[in-house]
Amino acid sequence: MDKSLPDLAAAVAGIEDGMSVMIGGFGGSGAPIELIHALIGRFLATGHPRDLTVVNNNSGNGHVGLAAMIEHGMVAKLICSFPRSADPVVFTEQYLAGRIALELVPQGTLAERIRAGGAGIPAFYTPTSYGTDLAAGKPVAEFEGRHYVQERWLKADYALVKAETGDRLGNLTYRMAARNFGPLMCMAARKAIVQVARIVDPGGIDPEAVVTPGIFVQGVVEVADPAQEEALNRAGAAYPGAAA
Amino acid sequence: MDKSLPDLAAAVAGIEDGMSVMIGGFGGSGAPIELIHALIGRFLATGHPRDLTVVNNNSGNGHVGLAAMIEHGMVAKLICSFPRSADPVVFTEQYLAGRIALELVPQGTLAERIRAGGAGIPAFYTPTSYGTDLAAGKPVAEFEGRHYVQERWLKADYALVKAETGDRLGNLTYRMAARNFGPLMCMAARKAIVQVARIVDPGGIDPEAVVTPGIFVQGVVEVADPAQEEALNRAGAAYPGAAA
Amino acid sequence: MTSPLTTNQIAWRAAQDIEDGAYVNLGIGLPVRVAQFQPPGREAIFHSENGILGFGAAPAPGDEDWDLINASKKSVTLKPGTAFFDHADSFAMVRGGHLDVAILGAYQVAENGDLANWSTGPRGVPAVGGAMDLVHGARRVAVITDHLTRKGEPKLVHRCTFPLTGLGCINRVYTSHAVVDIEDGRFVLREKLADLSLEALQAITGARLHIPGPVGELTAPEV
Amino acid sequence: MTSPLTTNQIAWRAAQDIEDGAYVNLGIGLPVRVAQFQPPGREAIFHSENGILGFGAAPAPGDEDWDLINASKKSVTLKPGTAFFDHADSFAMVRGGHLDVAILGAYQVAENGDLANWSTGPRGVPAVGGAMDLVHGARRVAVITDHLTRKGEPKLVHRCTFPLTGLGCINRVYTSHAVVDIEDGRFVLREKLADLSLEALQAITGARLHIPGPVGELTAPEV
Repeated sequence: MDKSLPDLAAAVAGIEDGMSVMIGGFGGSGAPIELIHALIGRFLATGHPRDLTVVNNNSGNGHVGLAAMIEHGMVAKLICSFPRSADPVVFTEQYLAGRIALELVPQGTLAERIRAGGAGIPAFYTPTSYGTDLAAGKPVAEFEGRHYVQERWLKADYALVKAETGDRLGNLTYRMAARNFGPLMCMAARKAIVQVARIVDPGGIDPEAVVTPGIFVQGVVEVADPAQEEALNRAGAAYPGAAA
Repeated sequence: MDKSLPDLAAAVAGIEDGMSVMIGGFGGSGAPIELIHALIGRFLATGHPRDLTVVNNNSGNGHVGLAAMIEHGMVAKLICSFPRSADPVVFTEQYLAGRIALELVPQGTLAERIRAGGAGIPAFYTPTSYGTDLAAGKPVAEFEGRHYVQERWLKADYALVKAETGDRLGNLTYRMAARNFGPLMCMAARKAIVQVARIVDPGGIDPEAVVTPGIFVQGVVEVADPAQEEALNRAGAAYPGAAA
Repeated sequence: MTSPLTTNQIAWRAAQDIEDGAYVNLGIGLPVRVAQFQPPGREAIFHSENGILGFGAAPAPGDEDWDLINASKKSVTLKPGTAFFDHADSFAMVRGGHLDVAILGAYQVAENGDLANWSTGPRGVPAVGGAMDLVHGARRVAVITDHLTRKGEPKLVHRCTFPLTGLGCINRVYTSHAVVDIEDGRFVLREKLADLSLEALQAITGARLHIPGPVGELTAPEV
Repeated sequence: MTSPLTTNQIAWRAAQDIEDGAYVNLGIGLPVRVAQFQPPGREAIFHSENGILGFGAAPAPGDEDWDLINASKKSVTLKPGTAFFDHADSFAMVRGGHLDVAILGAYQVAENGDLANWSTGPRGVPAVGGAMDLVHGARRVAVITDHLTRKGEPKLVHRCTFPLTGLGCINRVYTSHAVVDIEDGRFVLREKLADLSLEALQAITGARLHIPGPVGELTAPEV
């Protein structure tokens, strides 16, 4: 078994119009910039994929990564908890112009819905958002005198995730707080495609240190020296553009 | 902050009559034999704690560990998935004589109920057990044409867990498949008491390799060369007894 | 008449249908034997619900590490690429549909796909383990079993009379006498012992066998 | 008259109530400053909902590692005992009640304990982040805020008029003018600026202040 993919173009080749795509990262940490840019590259060359539903904690920053995806008009709907950033102009303009739909989900509920999707739990109850506008229309229930909101699982056709080390079986480790949504999105997507700083042979990761077991991963592609969204933005980069 | 405890007696001192106690382990792997024996020792000396509700995947094997706890009459109720073992005589006799209550829970549901208890999820839906005797009396619901059973969280007053390395802040690593229920029970118990093969200073565990973050742990006690239930049983041990 | 398959031969037959690279959970007891009969050139990755993925075979006696056991509580070994995880993650793999194949034992399998394999009734100590999770956990859920009980009663039945493990969950049954798929609430015969007549097979089967296509010959080497 | 506390002084005051060894989450913005004012000899362990426990202070400019950021997306540092985990585990810590203290900002806090801090209405881009989780996630949920809005309107109110973050979730409010507990649906005054009269404080507070016990003097050093 060898889940390694030859290049970024191959890694994103299966994503089609109208699909749902979970994209890892909290702000810039864990954002799979190279996978996203490969997808934008395909869109600019072919007009596809478009009308995507994207799941991410945020809505992009500046003009690279997810923000660039939104800027180029590939995203029909965003499911996220915090569509703000240091430079949120791309999402803000499209949202206020009605060109992108937003499903706002509390951050912990977003994480748990994605985990539930991966774990075969179609619905669960959480105290989060009870009595607020974000619970409007959702079933509620009382357990031991306290009120809870019923939330549904969240799955996706694809996940694009950034990890640190991956073996050919798809076992992954992450780097510090870049872990965030990666392990959950790998579980919840039909196909999880992961860019890693290095691919190693099976046995190259301590079995105790595996964070995402390979069963949750369908493809790994090596990006040896991945870009950091924060660094790109501080350099004023845009994609496509000279600086990225 | 220093969560290390001076000895096993101190580690189990807070467990009182009628409490619920989650005990880690799948069969013998991960069974915190020394913590259990310390608790039995206290019971034999003082008559307490008794009438305990114990949560464990199994029901003990032979005459050591959980089996010895049951044999000495400390356990009023067992919540488990598989009350059978190579030598199940202790539980079997007490159960058939009506001296111990049993709540049988499918293994994955047991794990998820414990995680839910730790994660603040009061109830969730699972396909497991739908249409079977183990779903009797539980609410059911249909999502996207498939039927599910509503299951409730499971919490406990105490967890007794075996891990490998622990630092003074309670961060833990485990050893191979001995991990099993440990991380979940630490989350779901009001007080998680963990025996570790070695206690290290903070920084002694790679932050990436921490399996249970210290926030879920209230006490760690060092048991440098822990017994394996399987090895004790192959040696015909009983607790208390010469061989244990 | 051709001898019915031995339990090892049933396990061998089931192993032939496991694709290279498949993620597979083998139930406690007989199903565990399937692992030893993987065809050359194919490598499945075995999942054990106590928290291991990609483990190896049993160690030599005396080399056991009792922290490294499978769901049957038997000692196994590490392989390059093994991963450990907790029980919640392990059953996320199961319940979340990430396994390709689960192979279970059975007391009874019904033509509607119902399985009974955890309890023979109210007497004794009930035990379920992961069976009720596994039947909902894999893209393909198969049973391996003798065709008849020790008392000579059919294990393939119209409706299960023992307590159910899961409803409509079984896709295929490998027995000592036949390979039977369950499709649209019917038993569909795919293979049978060469010189066992259809009538004789039907006579030891508790519900009607349907034959919409060719029926292959059920054979297995001495194993 | 005594000057109202600066935002740093409000953060300082809140920090004095954090016990040694407490697990603490500090909300985005002003609450993050609480960390720098821990009293000597006490060490809280800070949780950041993006998946870090026990991190250290900000690094020197130029030493940032953008994989090591807090929930405000500011660079932090490792400390001995830091642990990383995914978002599901992180919010298990929050929702599961494992935090001792959460400190949040507020648009409005009502005497019934309701908090509004995520939206000022239907205009603009809504954003919630972890606020709705955090209000249900700690044994003690406190707010730090100026006593009045920039327009001079009370932030402590009878009932919130902005969209709610959570119902009945706030235990204590630290403001520029007072420390107020919420008990049984009432504001209970605990501390106020020394020479601010009760009448003057009541006049800038949107619901009745109750005084069942002694009222301390709200002071803070220059910080």
